[in-house]
Amino acid sequence: MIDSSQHKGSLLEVDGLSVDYGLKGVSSRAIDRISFELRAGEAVGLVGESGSGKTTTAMAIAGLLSPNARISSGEVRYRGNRLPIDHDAAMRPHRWSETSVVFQGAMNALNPVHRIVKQIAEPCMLKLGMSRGEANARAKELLELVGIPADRGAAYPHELSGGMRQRVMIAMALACRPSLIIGDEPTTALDVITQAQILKLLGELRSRLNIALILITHDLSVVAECCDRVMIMYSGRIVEDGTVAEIFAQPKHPYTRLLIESIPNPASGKKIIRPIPGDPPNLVNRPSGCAFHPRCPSAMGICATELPSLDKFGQGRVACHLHRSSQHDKVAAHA
Amino acid sequence: ALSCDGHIVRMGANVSPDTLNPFASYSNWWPLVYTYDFLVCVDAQRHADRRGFAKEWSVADDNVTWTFKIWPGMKWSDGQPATAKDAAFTYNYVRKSIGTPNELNAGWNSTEGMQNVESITALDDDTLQIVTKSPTRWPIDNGVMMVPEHIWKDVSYADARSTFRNDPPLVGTGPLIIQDFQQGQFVRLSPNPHFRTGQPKTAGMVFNFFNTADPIAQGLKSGNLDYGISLTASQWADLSKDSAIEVGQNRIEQRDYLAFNTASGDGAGSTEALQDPAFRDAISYAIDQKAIVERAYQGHADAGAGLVMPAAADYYSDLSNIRRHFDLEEAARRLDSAGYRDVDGDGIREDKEGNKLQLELITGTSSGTLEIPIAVVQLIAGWLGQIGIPVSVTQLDSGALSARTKAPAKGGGGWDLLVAAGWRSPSAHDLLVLGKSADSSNTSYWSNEKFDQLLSEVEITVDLKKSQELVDRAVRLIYAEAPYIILSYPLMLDAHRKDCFEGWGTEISGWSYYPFDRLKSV
Amino acid sequence: MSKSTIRYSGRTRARAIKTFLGQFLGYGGAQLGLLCLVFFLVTAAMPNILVGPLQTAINATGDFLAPPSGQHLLGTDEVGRDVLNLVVHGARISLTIALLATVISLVVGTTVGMTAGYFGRWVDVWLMRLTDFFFVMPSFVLALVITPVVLEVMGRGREILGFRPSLFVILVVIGMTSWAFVARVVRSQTLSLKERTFVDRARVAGSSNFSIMVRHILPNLVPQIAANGALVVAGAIYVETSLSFLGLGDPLQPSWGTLLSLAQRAGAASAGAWWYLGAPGVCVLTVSLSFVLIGNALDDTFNPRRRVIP
Amino acid sequence: MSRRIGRILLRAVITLVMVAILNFGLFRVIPGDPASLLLGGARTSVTDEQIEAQRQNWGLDRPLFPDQALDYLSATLQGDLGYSFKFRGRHVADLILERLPATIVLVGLAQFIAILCGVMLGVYAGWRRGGAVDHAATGVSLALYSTPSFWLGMLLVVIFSTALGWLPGYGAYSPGANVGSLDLALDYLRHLALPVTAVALGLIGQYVVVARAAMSDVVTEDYMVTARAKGLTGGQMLMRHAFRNAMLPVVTLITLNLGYVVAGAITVEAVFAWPGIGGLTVEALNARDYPVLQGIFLLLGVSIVMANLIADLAYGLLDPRVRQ
Amino acid sequence: MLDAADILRLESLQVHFPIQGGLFDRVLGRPAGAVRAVDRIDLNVGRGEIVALVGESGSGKTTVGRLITKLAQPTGGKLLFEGRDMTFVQDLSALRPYRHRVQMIFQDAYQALNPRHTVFDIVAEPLRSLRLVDNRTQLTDRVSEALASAGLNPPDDFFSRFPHELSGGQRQRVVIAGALAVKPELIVADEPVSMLDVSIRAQILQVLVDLRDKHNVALLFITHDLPLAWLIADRIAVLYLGKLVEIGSADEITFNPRHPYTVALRNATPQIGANAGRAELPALQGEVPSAARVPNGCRFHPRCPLAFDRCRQEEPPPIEVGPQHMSACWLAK
Ligand SMILES: Nc1ncnc2c1ncn2[C@@H]1O[C@H](COP(=O)(O)OP(=O)(O)OP(=O)(O)O)[C@@H](O)[C@H]1O
Ligand SMILES: Nc1ncnc2c1ncn2[C@@H]1O[C@H](COP(=O)(O)OP(=O)(O)OP(=O)(O)O)[C@@H](O)[C@H]1O
Ligand SMILES: [Mg+2]
Ligand SMILES: [Mg+2]
Ligand code: NI
Repeated sequence: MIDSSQHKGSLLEVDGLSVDYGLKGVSSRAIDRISFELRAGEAVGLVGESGSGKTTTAMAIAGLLSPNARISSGEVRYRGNRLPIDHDAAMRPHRWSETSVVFQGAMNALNPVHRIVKQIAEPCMLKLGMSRGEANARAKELLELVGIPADRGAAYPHELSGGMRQRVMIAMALACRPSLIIGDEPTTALDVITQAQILKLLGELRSRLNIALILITHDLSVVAECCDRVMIMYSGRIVEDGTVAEIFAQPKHPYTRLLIESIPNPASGKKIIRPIPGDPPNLVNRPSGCAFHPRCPSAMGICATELPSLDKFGQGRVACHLHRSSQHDKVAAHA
Repeated sequence: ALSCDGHIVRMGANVSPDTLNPFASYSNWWPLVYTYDFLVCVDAQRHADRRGFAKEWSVADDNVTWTFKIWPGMKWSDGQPATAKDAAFTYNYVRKSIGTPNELNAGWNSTEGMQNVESITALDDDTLQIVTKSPTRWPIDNGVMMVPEHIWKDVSYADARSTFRNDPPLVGTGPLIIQDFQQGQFVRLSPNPHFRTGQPKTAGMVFNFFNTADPIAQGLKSGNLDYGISLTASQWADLSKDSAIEVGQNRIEQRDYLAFNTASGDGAGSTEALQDPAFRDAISYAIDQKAIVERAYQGHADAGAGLVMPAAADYYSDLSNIRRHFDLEEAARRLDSAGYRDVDGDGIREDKEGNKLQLELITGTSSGTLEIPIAVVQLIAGWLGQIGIPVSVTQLDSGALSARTKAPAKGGGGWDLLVAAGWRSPSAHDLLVLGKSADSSNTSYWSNEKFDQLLSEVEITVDLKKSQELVDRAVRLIYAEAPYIILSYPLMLDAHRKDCFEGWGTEISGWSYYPFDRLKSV
Repeated sequence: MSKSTIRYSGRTRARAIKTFLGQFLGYGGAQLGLLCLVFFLVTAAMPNILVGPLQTAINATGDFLAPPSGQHLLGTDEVGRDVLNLVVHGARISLTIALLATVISLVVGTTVGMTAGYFGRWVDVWLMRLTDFFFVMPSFVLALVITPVVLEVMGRGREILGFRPSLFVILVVIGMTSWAFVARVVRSQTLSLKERTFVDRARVAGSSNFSIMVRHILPNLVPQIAANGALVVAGAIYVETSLSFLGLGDPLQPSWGTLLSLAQRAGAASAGAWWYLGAPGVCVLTVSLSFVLIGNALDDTFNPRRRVIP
Repeated sequence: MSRRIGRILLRAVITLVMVAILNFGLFRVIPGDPASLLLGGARTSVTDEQIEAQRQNWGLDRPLFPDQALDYLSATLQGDLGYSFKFRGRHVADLILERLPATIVLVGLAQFIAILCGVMLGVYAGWRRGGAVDHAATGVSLALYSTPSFWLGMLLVVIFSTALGWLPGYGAYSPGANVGSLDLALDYLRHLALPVTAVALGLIGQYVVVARAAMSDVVTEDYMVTARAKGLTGGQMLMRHAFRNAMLPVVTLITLNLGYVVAGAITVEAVFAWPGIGGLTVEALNARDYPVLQGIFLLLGVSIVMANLIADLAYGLLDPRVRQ
Repeated sequence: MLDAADILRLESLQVHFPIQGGLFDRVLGRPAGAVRAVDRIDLNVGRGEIVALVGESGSGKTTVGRLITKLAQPTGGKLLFEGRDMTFVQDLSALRPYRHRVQMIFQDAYQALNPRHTVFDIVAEPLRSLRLVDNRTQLTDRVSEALASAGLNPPDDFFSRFPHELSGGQRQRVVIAGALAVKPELIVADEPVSMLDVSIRAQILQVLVDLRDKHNVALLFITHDLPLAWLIADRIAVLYLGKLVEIGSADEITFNPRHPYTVALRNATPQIGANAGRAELPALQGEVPSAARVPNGCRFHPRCPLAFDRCRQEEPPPIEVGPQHMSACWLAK
């Protein structure tokens, strides 16, 4: 065990991670050299267009990639130790006791033929070595914690509403007191009221139990409400990374800026905001250079040829030729 | 193989008894005849050592009064005395049912022939007298099984003809008594301790019933069966190579025939040619009975000729002087001259109305006790095709076949050719009934006054010689008219093992039972 | 512009068929199945060229039940006919029965199942009870019932397209008894399909029930029908065989089923004539296996969920 | 729940009534008059009067509808299946009950073996889809599935009985074996071996195919990812999460097949001369023994309907979603 | 509000889905329960007006849309289209003219497209079924026009594509094009943008607003997102458990909500930036009750932070609380 002080409290380090999907012989890169760090107890939002690789990133960290995925480069370190994310059996001790996942569709993520209390109790018995009685007691405790009366534990998943199922998933994720929870669009299918309840709950638990959270969503306002930091993904890469306040106040990457601008806001007047023109890029043959350049309002010649790297910029990071200190001057000179 | 220790004779057969009640049963009577005696055993007429319920008999000069001497001191298998009263009871039980709603006309013990009986009386315990209205051989030819009065006197006619099951163990006077019966599976018999000439030597006999011949052949080979019957030619050939097995073939009273639909009007065939004796005569030349025997029966049959089969030795004649020979050219010639020419030259003959001939041949899937090999049909269709008469074949299961071959008046008919088989008793009437007008067994619907008259004459003739002559005339008449072409008289193929029992006889016939009760352990 | 559309759709079809074939032929099972099937189809198409005219008792040449030899590659039967000759000639009837009966049962089953599932309510209740009934009914009982009907309809001794009435009986029987299975599968699938939004959309678009069933539901049933079709083929060959086994075949046009039943009746099993039993049996086995393989591959090809898994 | 059961029962009753009605009609449409057929089978001359008398006796002369039909329905409701035409004097119910045990033993045992082996193989093949076991099991079971079982039976007889002589090929017991001897059970088992193998082999294929398909569907379900994420081992995932879900379609197949236990494997029974319902069916069919056929058919209908009922109820037990 | 220009009027329209009664219940004549998906709704839509219908999941929004498009049959009340009673019209030929004028954009673009039809066939289907065109040329023209107006340019590029060859946004636009091709006068748009990310979402909203502006098409816009409703609609109707609880102009509902449920909806909407003065009311408690067991009295009372006794006993009627602003709450006055 490496001394944890060496890592300044960093819980998770993702380093140059790339994942390829093989489909009928064609391999497409879903995420490309993604690197970031996560401190214990920190909540980070992962935002991006549909298909930009958010789920893939999350699943790679949890070691749950689908069989046709291949990790082509990079590694993931957890408390300084390399995680064997491509090795199912070796990952097993780590699972759920350290990292748990709230899956995108709670509807399908629960086994339809088992009572929910049994499903929550299962990891307690397997991971914490509890007896059945203890595990059931803990499961009921967890249900109460997420606001479901303990006596509903005998219900089957289909007997619960969508919001309740989502909360069951969260209770299950908390079962082994993990240090990291990955929430993959936990609220997309829900209406605003239920969504608010769940987000509030997650926030409370996080601060109480010092759990780190990766929250995947396409809804920027959700991120704004409950995350410390945001990472914006575009076409398999992180294009911007910064604190919530910074990014919403001063987006640097043109894509982030357009994204934030297109949120309707009663305060800013009744006006449908001009969308980002064009369509998301194809994964198999991405545009050369910066993948966003065909849709970028401020694209330059270099954008089509050279891939901008994700460099430190201010407090966060950004991958755009507009914001590279060296490049900055050139742009200025250009103008 | 199983050891012979049990001393039980194990038989394999393919027709299972329907019921053990002789007033209702009519399928396989094999096990029953070991338990119940006929008044005069059918064998008794040819084998002096075989006797039935009666030890001896005589007929008065008037030819209508018969006197039977019952075995003195004979006992039923339950120990009760068996007397002439039991015999009289059995006959009168059947006779008195005539005209009642529940007439006993369904099973072996049937009212058939009783119309001609004047009286049946037990003169004393040992003497039975039968008086008939006119001369007839019925008193010694009938197949009524003698049943004990003390068991049957309380059985109503309605029960006797249907629901009375006569559960084993039975009470009879035969050598072996049925002890156990499983429908469709087996019948177990044990020796009758009170048998009149002493208890049989074996420890008993088991009949096993199968739907196909395969298990029988297999059982013989493996030693699980001592005797098997209804074997196929291939199995027979296979078994004949086994040194522990002796195969045999026997003449039986079956004949396989081709019938023409000679009906006119309702139920007629597709062409009027079928009603023309000249057409049928011509076709007879196109049927090679020898080839059929060789190819289809692989030699296990006699070539067909007239209505009477060789097994009916009293009446058999090979008709050599009027027999047609196989000659396709002759057949074609005769068709031409009878007016069935191929006018348009397409290789298919037309009938007199100018329609192309196209005959439908129907046949059953299982027919009679011995199946007709399907190659028979192929051969016939082939030969007729060669003389310009195309034949299509429809194979029907037995139910549909019987529906289609019913009399036209009852909705049958509509076919052209029929390949079928019949197994009847070797009596003069049964031999000729195929040609009797409007009889249900006359499947060609042929009708001839002269033939009918000969038949009715035969029925009231006691004298063998005279009836032989009448039969011969009738047989020649129908042969010339050719409503039927008799194809073959198949042989029954059987086999027995030599290792457990000896005393196997050589002859087997539907009307004489194989003397299995006289077998001895080796 | 209209021209371009037509050109587009033509090209689309061609492209779709090409990708479909590409995927389909990618499965080893499909290749094997197709190979076998083509082999048998070729055999069935020209039996006379391959083994000469059909042998009957009249032109049989061999000994009775002779084992395979140079002259008779698959031995002979109990009348001395060459088993190879019989098997090759039997292919035509067996394949015809299998294919046509399958078509009948697929058409009837799909229609009934789709109608029941789509309309629901009492239509569903009664159609499904009817289906249950045919599900329960043993095929041979039905065979006996409809034999006279078919004979009546066809006329005695007539042939239709060179096939005799008994073949039609078998066809109709198999068609009638096997559709119930298809109907059940199709109905359950229809029940879920008709709840799809695209059906609602079609309704809002003013389409009639008939056109919704034909244009929207039917195409989405294709994978199910294809997969089950393969099972029905296997079932049809099987039922044909057992009907022949019960003696309902045509002695002049032996199918594989008839041959098996002839072998059984001749006592081939106990006489040790393995070639007589084995040849038609292996043919039945191969054909139904190849259909099952093709059906499996079709199912895999059409089922997008299966495609993802390597 | 009780509503669901009510609905299921109602459906079952409708089906049964339909089976009973059609049961009556169907067997009367088959050509061939039982009276003439049976009497004609005898080797004695049969007159038309005799046939007519027999028809009267069996009530066949009365109008089909309503007389015969009503008689049939009322008797059936009272549990009276009538007397056999062919096996005169026997109650149809007795005849059927006599043959039923042999069939149930044969088909039941075969089903049991097939379910056990087939489900195990299929589940494993689906779990490890694409693996060596999968290819082998699928190939073999597809081949078995496509094999007519009576042909399989004949082959087994040729090989194990005729050629090798290891096992008896026909019947349920050795002829002449002493009743009550201890060897009898052994003898019975020896006779059972080949037919059971033939039936079971034919069935295994079905189970493998269905279980494998169900399992490979389950494997792709999202809750299996959840199970993996929880850190369960492969075996735990299979047994705790996948198995029960994969059993749903298999249970349908099992119960459907259970309905056919009663009908027996007609052709297989014929090949092995097994004294079960299948043999009885063929005999009754040849003799146009309506009462027996009706009895068998009714039994078949009832058992299939019951099996469907069990399937529906079992579904409720296995899958809480359909309990509503 | 009896505006002669109203294109659509719903008069106390209701749908109760029967809960399938069991055999025993039916025999005993016991009444089976019912899901009161839509419970006596009064709503009118004017020509060229955009009305938004907001509410939680399961509140009956889609069902209202399905009633209007005659995909579901109301169990009570009236559906008037241009003053004509359409409630009981079910015959296909009688419905055709109506279908011509009323179209629906379905909630789930992935489900609403038959995976086996090309885009051309999908868009052309209503034109063919409703016999709106005479020949192939006309058909092609209409389809191109519809695709173009839904923002799929150039249209012929999409003709031969299958749905799986389209992105989510493109699919949604094909659904929209299908509805537009008919040139209806009323469009029921059921959450047309809920599943899309912001960029595609804005694009589609623009198309819809343009339609109204250029062709005077009326729009019933169904969503659960209050800011979105405000953004696009003239009026907003708030649905709770199958009942309209508040209706009024978009600004009124957004900035001056009078029903506690509307307030809760507004509060629950996440916002970017500082959320000053948000917590006017405590957050809602409890689950949405099932539509099969609607509470007595005001159906919102079990979750309402302001509920008092009257709410538990009497159902509040809609009360006029402002110009064109009705609210069904005892406290609204
Ligand atoms: N199993 C797979 N096989 C092949 N390609 C895949 C697979 N899973 C995902 N992809 C592709 O990888 C890319 C990234 O997918 P991912 O699920 O990570 O996107 P996402 O950002 O989560 O999008 P969403 O917001 O729609 O959930 C997409 O283009 C997707 O089509
Ligand atoms: N066919 C039906 N049978 C029974 N209940 C139904 C039916 N359709 C809808 N419901 C019920 O009616 C209520 C309203 O459903 P509806 O689909 O209209 O909600 P919604 O407001 O559109 O929700 P969402 O935002 O999730 O789309 C729900 O409780 C639903 O379960
Ligand atoms: Mg995702
Ligand atoms: Mg909805
Ligand atoms: Ni032995």
